[in-house]
Amino acid sequence: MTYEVRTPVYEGPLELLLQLITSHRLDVTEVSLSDLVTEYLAHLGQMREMDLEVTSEFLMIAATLIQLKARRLLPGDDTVDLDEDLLLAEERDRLLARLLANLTFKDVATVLALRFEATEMLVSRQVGLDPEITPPRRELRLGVTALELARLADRILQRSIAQPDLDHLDLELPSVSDAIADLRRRLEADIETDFDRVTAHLERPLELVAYFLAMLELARWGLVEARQTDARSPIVLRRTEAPAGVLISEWDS
Amino acid sequence: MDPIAAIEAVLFVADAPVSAGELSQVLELPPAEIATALRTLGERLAAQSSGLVLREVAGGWRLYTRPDLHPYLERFAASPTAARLSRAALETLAVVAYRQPVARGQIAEIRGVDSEQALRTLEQRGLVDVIGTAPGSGQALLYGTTETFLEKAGLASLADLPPLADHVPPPTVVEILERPFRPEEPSSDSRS
Amino acid sequence: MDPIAAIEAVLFVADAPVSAGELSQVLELPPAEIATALRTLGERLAAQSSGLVLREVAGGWRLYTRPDLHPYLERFAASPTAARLSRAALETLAVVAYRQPVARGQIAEIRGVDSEQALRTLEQRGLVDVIGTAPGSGQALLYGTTETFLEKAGLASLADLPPLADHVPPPTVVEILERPFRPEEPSSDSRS
Repeated sequence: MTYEVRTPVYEGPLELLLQLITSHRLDVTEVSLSDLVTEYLAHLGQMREMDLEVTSEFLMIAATLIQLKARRLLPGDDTVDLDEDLLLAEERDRLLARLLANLTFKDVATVLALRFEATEMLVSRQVGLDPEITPPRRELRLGVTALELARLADRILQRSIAQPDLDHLDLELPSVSDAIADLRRRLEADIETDFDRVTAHLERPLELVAYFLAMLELARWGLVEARQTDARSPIVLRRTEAPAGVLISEWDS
Repeated sequence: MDPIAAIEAVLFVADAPVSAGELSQVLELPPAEIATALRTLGERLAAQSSGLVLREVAGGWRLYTRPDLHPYLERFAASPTAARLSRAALETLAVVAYRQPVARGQIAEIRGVDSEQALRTLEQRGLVDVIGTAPGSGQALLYGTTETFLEKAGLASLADLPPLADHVPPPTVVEILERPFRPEEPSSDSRS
Repeated sequence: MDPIAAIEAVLFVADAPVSAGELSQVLELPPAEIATALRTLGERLAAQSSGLVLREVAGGWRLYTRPDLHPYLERFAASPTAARLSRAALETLAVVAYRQPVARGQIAEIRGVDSEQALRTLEQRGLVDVIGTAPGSGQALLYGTTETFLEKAGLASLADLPPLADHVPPPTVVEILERPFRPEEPSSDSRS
């Protein structure tokens, strides 16, 4: 088990607090609350400079820390409002409890990660029934009502909208993956051809770009040899022996 | 390395017959050794009366279930686990139902994950089908729902699908997306 | 009928773990016989160094390829390579697994950071799902883990999650965390 908090980027206010406390511990210095408060505020200021979003939670934790610090600077108990004192103690306990919960889940997350890694090596079968077996279709159940399906569609579409995309701009970008597939099909038919011939059917310049990228990709994989005697002559494409194994293109989404 | 176990594993995950040549490449073993291992695997499965058989079919080798066990498999096909649609399949079905005709790429984009397997399942079950191809160079296949889907969902027609809430991006997003295209006018033009 | 072969055939075609109860119904055999057959099948696969292993996950049984053969499958075209989850996603997943049903706000409270993006990733991967809404006016969505989560984590059920108590920081760490907050002077009263 490791409780070191190593992130140099402050993912959250709790993370920062944890980091400050544990890094002090590594220095083998006694951590004093006032050091902690000073550093916390310093980081808060730094983050504001970095124009990161300073959330209310950062401020709340800072406020709690300052209150705790102020409380200690006061001479004696009798001058302190007991209710306020109690509230402050509660706030401190809550903060500590959150820090502990945070560390607990961080630790158990590493166990889950290990479990996931272990099962990654186990591959199950996704093929389904043998071709000659036909399940009786009447037994097919949807498992959901039309209304539930609508709610599901609602959620998926909301989810996809949450990340802004450019779909509604209707750019209709041609797919390089598709162009790769098409080029391979054509080269399957003709062992040698040229780029102009395989792109003769294209209308838009963008499509031509997609095919050009596709050609480069195929050449990179060693599936195609592309040659050109000079800049004006046609690009001759020649199919080569396909290497074995899976080809993963960066154009595949 | 145990070539017999490795071949068994490869054939287990394969969704089509695998040629001896391909096995030879994947396992980096000479064809003769592959041939021997294939024979041994077939004999071993038969000897211990496994539920699987190894068969050479057009184009290569494939594991199948033993024919005499097919009645159980047909019964299994109708049982809850086999008949139930996975979450991924249901999500894909929902997207196809409401966005048809829709290409595989668009479904993946909306769901945020590849949806090929889910689409294949839905196609096998007769809930979705290819209903056309997209115009343009890609010729992407376009999917839509089938009559079986309508029947199983208890709908008379697609027009009876429950309406969705209007999914428009919030104004802030629209504003950000429009910004670069907006003519820079000093006067406060108040579009959208 | 040979129950072991029949179970092997059913598990071969199943695309999700199959419960013992379902096997019992499909094969029309009492649960005790199914349990014995499952045990024998698992032992037999191990004994003859088959390329397959039998595992109990997510409330059912499923065949997998042997972990040490994974490199060959990776070389084989049909190998699915899973993308790793980010640390943020893993932490969010841990909170959902142990605190389900849990609202997004509660997750953020524990993690100290908003977890919307992480939740969306987990939802897309089919590891968590909305399993209800919180009572009250807010109607916050409540998240829980899925069967896919159990399978990917290699767990038979949620009860098999490692006890959270084992991961609570040890007293030394608790002491470190507490130290800065402790009153410094022994004279001041020690409420807390």
